[in-house]
This record gives sequence, C-alpha cells and structure tokens, in this order.
Amino acid sequence: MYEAMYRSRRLDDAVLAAYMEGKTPVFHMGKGPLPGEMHQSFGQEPCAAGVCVHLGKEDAVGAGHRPHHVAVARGVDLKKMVAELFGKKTGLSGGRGGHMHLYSAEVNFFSSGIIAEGMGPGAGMALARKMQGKPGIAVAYIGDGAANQGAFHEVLNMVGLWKLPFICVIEDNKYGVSVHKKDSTAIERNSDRASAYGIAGEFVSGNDPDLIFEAAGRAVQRARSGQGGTILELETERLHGHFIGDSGGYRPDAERKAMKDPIPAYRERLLADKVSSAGEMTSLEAKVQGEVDEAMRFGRESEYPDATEALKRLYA
Amino acid sequence: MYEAMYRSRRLDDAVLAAYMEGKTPVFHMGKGPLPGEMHQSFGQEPCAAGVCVHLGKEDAVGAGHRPHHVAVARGVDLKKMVAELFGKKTGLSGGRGGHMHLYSAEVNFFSSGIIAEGMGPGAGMALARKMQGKPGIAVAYIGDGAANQGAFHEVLNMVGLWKLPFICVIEDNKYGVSVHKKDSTAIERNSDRASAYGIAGEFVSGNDPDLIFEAAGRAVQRARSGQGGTILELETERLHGHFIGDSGGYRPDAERKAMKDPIPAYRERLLADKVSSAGEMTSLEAKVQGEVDEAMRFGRESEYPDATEALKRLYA
Amino acid sequence: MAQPIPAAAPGSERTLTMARAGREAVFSEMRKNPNMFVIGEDVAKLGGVFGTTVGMAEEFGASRIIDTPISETGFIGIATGAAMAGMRPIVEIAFVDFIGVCFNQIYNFAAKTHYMSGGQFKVPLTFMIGYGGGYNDAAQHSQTLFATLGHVPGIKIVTPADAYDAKGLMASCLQDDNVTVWMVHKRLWGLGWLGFPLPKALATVPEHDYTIPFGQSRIWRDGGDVTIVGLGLTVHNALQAAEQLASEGISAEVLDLRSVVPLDREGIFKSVAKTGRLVVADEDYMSFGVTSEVLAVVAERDPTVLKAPAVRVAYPDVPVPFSRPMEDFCLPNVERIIAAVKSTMKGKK
Amino acid sequence: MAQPIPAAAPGSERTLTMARAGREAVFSEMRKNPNMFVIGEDVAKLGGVFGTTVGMAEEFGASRIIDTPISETGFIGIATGAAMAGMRPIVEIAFVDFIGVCFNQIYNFAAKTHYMSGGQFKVPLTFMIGYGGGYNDAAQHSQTLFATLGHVPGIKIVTPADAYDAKGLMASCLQDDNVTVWMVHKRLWGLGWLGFPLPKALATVPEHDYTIPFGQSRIWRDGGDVTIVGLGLTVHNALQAAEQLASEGISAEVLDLRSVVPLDREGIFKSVAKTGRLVVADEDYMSFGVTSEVLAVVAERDPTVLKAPAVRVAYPDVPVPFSRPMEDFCLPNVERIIAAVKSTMKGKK
Ligand SMILES: Cc1ncc(C[n+]2csc(CCOP(=O)(O)OP(=O)(O)O)c2C)c(N)n1
Ligand SMILES: Cc1ncc(C[n+]2csc(CCOP(=O)(O)OP(=O)(O)O)c2C)c(N)n1
Ligand SMILES: [Mg+2]
Ligand SMILES: [Mg+2]
Repeated sequence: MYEAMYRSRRLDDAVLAAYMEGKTPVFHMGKGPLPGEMHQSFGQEPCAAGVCVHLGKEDAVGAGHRPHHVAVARGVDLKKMVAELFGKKTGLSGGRGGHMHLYSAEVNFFSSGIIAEGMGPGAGMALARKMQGKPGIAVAYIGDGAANQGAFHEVLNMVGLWKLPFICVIEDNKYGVSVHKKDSTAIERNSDRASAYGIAGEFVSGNDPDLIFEAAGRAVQRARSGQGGTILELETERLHGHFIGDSGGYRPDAERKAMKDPIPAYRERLLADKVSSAGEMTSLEAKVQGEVDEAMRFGRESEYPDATEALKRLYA
Repeated sequence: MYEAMYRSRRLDDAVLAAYMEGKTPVFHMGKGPLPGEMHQSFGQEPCAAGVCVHLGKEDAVGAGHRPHHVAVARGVDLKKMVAELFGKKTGLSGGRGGHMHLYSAEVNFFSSGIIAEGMGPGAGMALARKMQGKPGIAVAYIGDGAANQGAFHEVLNMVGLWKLPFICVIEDNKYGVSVHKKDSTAIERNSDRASAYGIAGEFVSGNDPDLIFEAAGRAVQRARSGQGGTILELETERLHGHFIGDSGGYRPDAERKAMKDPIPAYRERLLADKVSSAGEMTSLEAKVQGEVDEAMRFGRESEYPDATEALKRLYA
Repeated sequence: MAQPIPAAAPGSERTLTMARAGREAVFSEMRKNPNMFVIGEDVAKLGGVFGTTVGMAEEFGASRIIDTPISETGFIGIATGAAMAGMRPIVEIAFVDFIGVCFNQIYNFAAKTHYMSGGQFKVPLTFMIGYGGGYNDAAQHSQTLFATLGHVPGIKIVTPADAYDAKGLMASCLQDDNVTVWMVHKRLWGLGWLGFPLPKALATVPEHDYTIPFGQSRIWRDGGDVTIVGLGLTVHNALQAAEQLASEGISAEVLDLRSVVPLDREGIFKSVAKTGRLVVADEDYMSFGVTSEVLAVVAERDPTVLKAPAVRVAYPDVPVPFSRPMEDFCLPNVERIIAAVKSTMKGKK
Repeated sequence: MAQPIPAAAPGSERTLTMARAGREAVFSEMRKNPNMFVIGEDVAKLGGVFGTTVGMAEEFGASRIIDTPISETGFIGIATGAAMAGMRPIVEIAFVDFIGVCFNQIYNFAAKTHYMSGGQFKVPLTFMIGYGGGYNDAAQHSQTLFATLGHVPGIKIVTPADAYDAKGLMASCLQDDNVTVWMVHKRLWGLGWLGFPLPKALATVPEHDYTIPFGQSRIWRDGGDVTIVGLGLTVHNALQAAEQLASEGISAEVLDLRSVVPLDREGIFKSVAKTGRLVVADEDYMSFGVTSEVLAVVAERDPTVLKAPAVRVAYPDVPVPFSRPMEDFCLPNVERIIAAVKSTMKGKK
C-alpha cells in the first residue's frame, strides 16, 4: 500500500511542477505542456491504496474527476497514463481523453468528469459479471459532494435491489470545491444512507491506510460472497486546492493547520512496526521515483497525435 | 374529508364514462371528447383528502401524473378543471395543459407528468415563503415508484439541509405501472429514507382517512413550526389500471380480490360513529353529484379555443 | 444514397405492424446473442408500455428482460457499464420526452466513451424510444426531439416509416457496436391503445434476418417537380400530399431520411438537384432541428439548384398544447405540406 | 434588426472585463429587487467558479447568495418553484456541459410552465452559464451546446461578445419575466485562470443601467462582399479574419447574433441579401446546430441572394479531444474562417 501511495504522490509532485511550466506570470490553464483542469490527489492516497490492493484482474474500478491516486493504485500503466496527461499519441487514449477521462481496458479502469456519472457504469460492470457468471466485483469512487447527486440514489437502490457486487467508495475530504459538507449534506455520515438501499455502510475515520484496508476487505468480501453492495465512506484530506490554481482561501486557517499528511505518518508507522527497514524503504522510494521520472520523460518526449486524428474513433 | 373523497370519485366516474365515448370498437386514446392519457385516482382519494384538509390558502400543493383527487381536495375550481380535461377555452389553462398539467394559481396548485419532477418546484415554493417571511408550507405528491428517481434524493437533501416547510407525500399503491414495489425498491418503507435527509418519516397503513388525517396533522405542524420536512408515506390502493386502457393483467387475482374501496368503508364508519346521519349523507352526496354533473356539462358545452391560440402565451 | 428496397424471397413474407416487425428483429438477435438483454421500465411483466417486448420475458426469462425502477439515469448508466464489460443491452425509454432526466448519461458518457477511451471500450447499446403527438398527450408526452439527440456526437439515430424498415433498422442497430437509437412514432407503431396503424405503415416483411445500412434514405415515390423530405410519420403525410398533388399535375418526390444520424446528405442533395424544389416535413420543433439541417445541406452544397425558396413544415417552437384544435394546428399535416409545395411552385405552371 | 450601439453618457464609462460588466448588472438588479437571489454551486463563499458572484455574499448575505449541494435537478426545480411563487432566482451552472443532469427540469417544466398554465404562472428565472473550449478541458468541460438549449421552446438565450453587451444582456435577462439564459464563453469572460481576456472583449461600459433587446444582432463591422455570422468568441475570430481579408481586398461584414433565441432572422437575411455570401462561425457542434439554422433562414427566405454556397465553420460532430493539436484542429479559428470566405469568393474577380 505504501508503494501505491508513494507512487501517486511522486506522480502528483512531478505533474504539479510540469503543470506550472508556461503558466506564469499570468496563470492560464490552457498554456504549458500540461494544460487543462488538474485535480490532484494530495492527501487522498490511502483511499485508493487501501481498497485497490484487494482487487484482482477480474474486478473493475471507476474513478471521478480526481483519478490519479485511484489509477495508480489500480495499476494503470504509468507511462501511458502520464502520456495521456500530456496529450500524446502514446497515451492511454492517444490524447483524446486527458486527465479527467483516463481509461485502461487492460485493468478495467475508467474515470469521468461529471459528478457521480461513474456510479451507473461501475454498477453495470458488476451486473455484467453477474450475468456472465464470471467472478469479479466493481468499485466506483465518488466524493462527499457527489453523494447528493441523483445518480447516487438511483444506482444504489438498484445495487440493493439486485444485490450487485458493487462498492461505492466515498472519499470524504469535507469539501466540494469550496462548499463544506455541512453546507451540502443534511446528515453527518453518508454511510448511514446505506440503510435507504438495503446495503452495508461503513465509515472509516482518520485517513488511516490500515483501517481502510480492513474495512475495504470486509466490503470486498461481502461483494464476492454475494451479500451485495457497500457504501464505504472514508474520511480523508484534500491537502491542496480543488484544482491547481485554487488557493483554497475559503478554508479556515485552523482547519488547514490541522491537516495531516498521511504518507510520512504511514512511513513512520511501517518503520516503527518494523514492517520494513529504513534501507528497504529508501530503495523502494528510489525505485518508484525512477519509474515516475521515466514515465514523465516518456510523456514529455512522446509525439503529439496527428491533428486529424481528432475526427477518428467516433464510432467503433 | 368524505366530501372531497366523494367528489373526486364521482368526478372520476363521470370522466371515465365520457372518456370511453368515441374510443370504441378499437380503443384509440386520441379519439372522443376526452382524449389523451388518463390516470385516475380510484382508491387513492383518502391520501388527498386527509392531507389537504389541513392546508390553507397560503400553502402550496404539487401533484403528479395522477392529479384529480389532489386537485379536488385542494379546492381547484371543478368547472375550470373539467373544462381543461376537455381541452376547452374555459379550462384552467385554456386547454394548453390537459389532465397531467393542471395549474391553478388561485390555490397555489400545479401538477406535472414527469416522474418526481414536482418535488423541486414544490420545495421551491416552500423556500419562497421562507425567504419572503410569509407563512405557508408546501406539499408535493409522488408515487411509490417516483421515490427511486434522482430528484427525490436531491430535493429531500436540501429540504433537510435548509429545514424547508415541506411535506413529500408518497402514495404507495404498490405499483409503478406494472412493476411491483418489491421489484423496484430495495427497502420496504420509503418513509425510512427520511433518515438519509435528517427529516421526519411517517408511514400510515390501511388507506384510512382518519389515520392519514392524524399523521398529516403532525407533518403540517412540524412544517409550520419550523421543524422542517417530512416524508409521509401513505399505503393506498390503485383500484383501476395505471391509466384507462390498462387492464392490470399483471396483478395477481388474489391481490385484486383483496382490494378494498376506502369510500364506502369510510361512509359506513361516519354513519356508525354518528358523525353524520344517513339523511345528511345522502343530501351531501346529491349536492356533490350535482356539482360534478354541472362541471361536466360546463366542460362539454364550453367552446374549444381558437386553434391559433396554440402559438400564444409562450412567453410572459 | 437512396436505394429501392430489395424484394424478399417469395413465400417468406407476412404483412406485419411495425411493432411486430421490430420485435421480430429483437427476438432474432436475442436468440443469436446470449450477451444481449433488455432493460427498462415495464419491459418484463407488461411487455413494454408500447408492447415492444411482449413475450420476451417468457422466452428469455427475468435475467435477460429486466424491469427497472423509475431511475433512467441509473439504469442507462448501468446498461452502459454492462456494455463496456461485454454485454449488449437494449434500453427502452417509452417516451423520448423523458430523456431530460438521463441525458447526461447518454451524451456525456455513453456516446463519448468509445472516443474518449481512444477506442479501448465499445458501447454496443441500443435505445428503443417512442415519440410524437397527435393523440392529445400534451406537452410532456408528445415531443419528437430528433435534433436534441442528433446534435450531440457519438449516437446513431434511425426512425422507420414502415414495418419493413422497422425490422431492418432494428437489426442494424442491434448488430452495431455503438450507441444506437431506434425511434418510432407512436401512431405508426400499431399499439394496442392508438387504434389501427396507418395501412402504409404495415408492410410485407421477410421472415429471414436482414439489415438496412445507416445513413441511407429511401425514395418512396419518384417525382420531378419537388422533393418532399420526411421521416417517420411525416413520410406518410408526404405520400398523401403527393397523391393529391399528382391529381393537380404536380409531381412530388418523397424522400424518407430513415437515419437522422448519419444523415444521407448525398441522397437529399441529389433529389433536390433533380427536382429544384424542397419541402421538409418534420414533427420535431423547427429551430435548430431536422428541417434546419436539411435546408443547410442544400445551402452549403449548391443553393442555385433551388428554383424557389425551400419550405419547412415543422412543429412550431411552442410546447405541445393538449387541446385538439390547437395541437392539430401545430402538427405537420397533409394540408400544410400541400400548401408548402404550392408555394414552391408559384410562378411555375 | 441589427443596430449600432448607443453611446454612453460621456464621463460615465470605464473599460471593464465581461466578468465585471456582467456582475455589475447583477449587483444593480439585486439591489433594486429584494426578491432576486442567486443559487448554485460555489456562488457564496467562493464567489463563483468563474467569479460571477464575487462580493455578493458580503453585500447580500447568505440568505440571497445560496451555495447548494451538487444537485442541479434539485436546485433548478427549487428555483423554478420559487420563481412561480414570486421570487426572481438567478441560477449558476458553471459549465453548460452539466445541463444533462438537469435538462428535464429546464425544458419540460421551467420552460413550459408559463405556457402549460395558460399564463397563470410566470417563471422569471435567469441561468448564468459558461461554455466553450480552447484551453484543453476535454470532452466534458468544453462544449457549447447553444442548439441543445435553443431547440426546446420557452427559453430565451443570449451570449455577449464584449463587456458592453455582457452588462446590457444580463440586465435584459434579469428584467425579463421568462426563463432566460445568459451564456458566456469562458475565454472571453476574463477569468482568473484563463489569462488575459481578448482586448476586444473589454469595452467601455456606462455606469448607468441599460438593456439590450432580445433578438437584435449587432454589426461589428460593415462589409460588402461577404457576411460572417458569429456569436460569442467566434465574433472575435471573425473580426480578425475580416481584418486580414480587408488587406487582400475582401470586404467582410461581421454580424454578431447576440441572441440564439429569439434569433434575428431579419438581421441575418438583410446582411446576406446585401453581401450575397455567407459564412457562419460557431463553436457548437455542426449538425442540427446554430450554423444549420442560419443557413436555413437564407434558404427559406430567398436562396437566390447567395452568389456562392454558404459555408459553415462549426465544431465538427465529434467530442472535444483533450490533446492540443487535435482540439485546435476542431475549433472554428481565424484560418478556417478565412479559408471559408475565400471559398465563397471563388470565381469572383
Ligand atoms: C454534474 C456536475 N456538477 C458540477 C460539476 C463541477 N464540479 C467538479 S468537481 C466538483 C466538486 C466535487 O466534490 P466532491 O464530490 O466532494 O469531490 P472532491 O472534488 O472533493 O474530490 C464540482 C462541483 C461537475 N463536474 N458535474
Ligand atoms: C421520468 C419518467 N419516467 C417514466 C415515466 C412514465 N411513467 C408515468 S407514470 C409511471 C409510474 C409511476 O408510478 P408511481 O410513482 O408509483 O405512481 P402511480 O402511477 O402508482 O400513481 C411511469 C413509469 C415518466 N412519466 N417520467
Ligand atoms: Mg469532497
Ligand atoms: Mg405507485
């Protein structure tokens, strides 16, 4: 899990640096080698690592507009993913998708930019496995804000009704852009909404990889054993703004000061608990850093697609 | 309450008879003096009467595709309403609306034909009263099937969040067209979904006008006193098909046989409890029948609008 | 290009309603393809509000004919995910008027996923949708909305005008690996509750399977003076108008688009270039609609082929009123088409 | 009809971005009308993702500047009901791409309620919506969708091309008793995060209130050889193209539609009748779009005024690709407009 978290973090660090190139002095989202909106995952890595580690090749994962940590934890090819962020022809979708629309058929992964839009397709992949009599479950990631979108309600009712092997992971970072959860959501815990759909609901506090791992294990077990769906609500932390360029000025200072970065904390725990030695840790980190550097170089140096490719692949 | 129930029933009887004119031998929905889809309220009259009796002029009511009993209980002008069903120029909307789109600004009433579409507008009327510092609450009627539509979730979350003086009445007749509630809804009681929105939920079984009256009284009291919204789920009975022309062949015979008509039962109770005498009852019924006959005659005899009116009133 | 219909093998034909013909294609494809299933409201126990799936639950069982809650965004999303995972869903939305509650899932996700994924994921999903008015179902159950669906890229849209096309176009949709929409006018269908269908909507339909290419219009009637373009029900209005016009010595060609997307631009232009006059009849709203696009095709290819201004006989830009005289006034009927044709013939004679 | 802009009272002008000018109209109407309020995502604490409501929460308080959950169907329905009950809501939907999740509440209820109620209920509701691409925001955040909103009846739609029109059109929307949509191209707006706006999008804006009639196009530049119709950002592309063409001796008239609905059909036809050539530049998808309707206007009024085929410079019928070279290839840019104009001039001279 630490590896997946660390890989996502180093990727976001590298992407952040590359993103800012060419966007100064006057910030312009459309300039530079990495243009467009960029929603990063700083602080939310445990939610991806702790869940995806339970998944196998037959399972499916859908993410939303903030997909990097989930894609990384799911094992999406890092080079192709970075190339897609750069809009290169070697990217996952040859540059057609971009940061919010990462698709990797290899690992049954997709993401999309409209709030809660991935809920149905995720549940549909679970239904397909059920209909085909194949093993495999589906996980869809949404944010706390997305839980107030109609699709959430419609899909989870069918998940309960048809006992689909489906997990809705809610990453509760307490904000939807600038709107705090208490100003958007009538109740404290979205996991309590599970009772409206006859499915299980679990809440994990503390953004703790180990606790997330355990709760996710229970949810995956329920799904695999035919006991149906789960709302897995994970308390987490959005360490940066909503997207690069958002200073997050709407957040109280106290709240910001109180923010904890889960990665160093987890690293210390692993060392303290002697799960791995400082030496192993540093060489792992070096290896991951190497992969990220390599992926960034690959993305940068790959060619852009031919402009006329824009008109292709509309239909299969 | 009995009067409102009886009026709605006699209206539906008269409408049913007029509707069948010109539609035989081959049923054609578009033929005859009363064309179009026709969703009647046979059996659901208590849900309207028991709730609307608590409402005053300042309150607002929204109904769905099955609006007759609600419109009648709300006190929509019967003649204008019937004229609208006939598509006449004397109708509520001069014939532009029709059976599913009954609007009466006089009594803050509207209905609409898209499932759960009236939830938001209903809650918005409640918000307007709150913003204007005026008294008044809003009630929106939906069916059991509509509780699985996204609008239900989105609106009730805001009702809970903003403590709007709003009541969502769910008429649970166990069917959405041909689909039984157990095949559409993951849990037994939609009123239990109130806990997902921090509002009150009450279920009333038996299609009993007096029990509905009491529960509605509590819900209205909560709304008026600033305690916020309620899901008021009322068990009821759809005595006929989904619309005229639907034989309801998908319903088990046993279930059909077990259906009880709430109106004669309530009449007996009123007599037994000496709430009113047989004499009073018959004269009341005669009076109501007279009104309905008069309204039907008015609707029939009124003129059709000029065809070119179709192009007017697009904009205010 | 517009093509005549190939004749069916003799003896293998029956006269069917569009409902039965379309259903026949669904049965046939469902039998061939175990990954195909039907999902929507009232498709199992009821057999579809419009009878599209009568008898299917009995043959294919509840696991392949799935009644849903009234949750269009939800089940269209689910169908899309299932399609991405190897299934071939058929989604029924009884009335096109309802797409507003689920449009995002259609145009932002289902229609774009093949493109956005660079071809990694296919979405072989077919919608069966009813549309149209003329039976007093008012503003929320009488719309046509071809252009609403046609304007957003990634969706193929067809609408048959008779039983032969109903079966062939349905088969084409079900065999296609993209998001396809099979739309049929409620009054052509042959529903239990809208009386008898128009005689011309019935057709002799071969028992064997056949498909009709997308984007291929159909010439129902040859003519030299004017081209009347229609689709769905307006094809029949146009045919009636053409007959009356013939008695007045005006020779009208009737072109049925059959596909809204892809649109048979060559077929349209070829016919108008021949006749020199254009009338377009469509029950969808006028502005930014099918009639707009058809006129634009001629204006951008060669406006000089037009001997007179083109005329649109579309639904005016107002909601559908309930009252019969008002609705009849708005519909693109035979009288309006005849008047339109005559206006294009002014001066000539 | 197209009209020149009235000059503002001397001394009462400032040069503003469209964002500030539009906001100025909102502030002014909000002050005049206690029943007016703003509702949408991130409008209060953040002041709008696009800065549309900066400073408003401070002046008008949380009761009139309302942050919502991400529940567009819900809060648009709520805003509609509030409007029916005497309020005047302003609803922000940051990206037009999102209308798919709430379209039903817009076209089936809000837009039709005045009509369906026979005029009993008014719905004075204004949407503020951003649109457009060109900054690599990909398929779900770069669309324009004028025609998607314009095709359904009951909605008035405007889109300003400079700060003067931004204020005047906003005031017209807020004073209107119907559902109105004020749409602005993100790259014209003057957002914090899209660099500097185009210089021509800035304008001297009077401090006093003023309105601009719906359905009145604006001639930005007179010309005799060809009419270039644009709206929003494409007006500026057209102006740049016109300058370059002038240096080559081609005199282009640039007509800004300003309103999508109602459309200034007279204004379009008058200009094309004068110049005899038509190019339409629009960032919305081509088919069943704004370009279709503009060409249709000419084809149905008098195609003989066209000395050459009309040309559409629209967004092709594909989703917006993320990668820069692909998106740039699809956008209706200056080069494409110049090439289009030249194709209409072929033969001439
Ligand atoms: C239907 C829809 N409405 C609005 C948006 C704009 N939007 C993008 S992200 C976002 C906030 C999402 O909050 P949350 O679900 O908590 O996810 P987080 O950003 O916190 O990870 C919003 C409003 C959108 N993409 N789709
Ligand atoms: C969004 C939408 N989907 C489907 C329909 C078609 N439809 C009309 S009524 C109905 C069933 C509604 O069931 P319920 O809410 O229980 O109300 P009831 O008819 O039982 O009174 C359906 C599916 C519709 N009008 N709107
Ligand atoms: Mg969040
Ligand atoms: Mg019901």
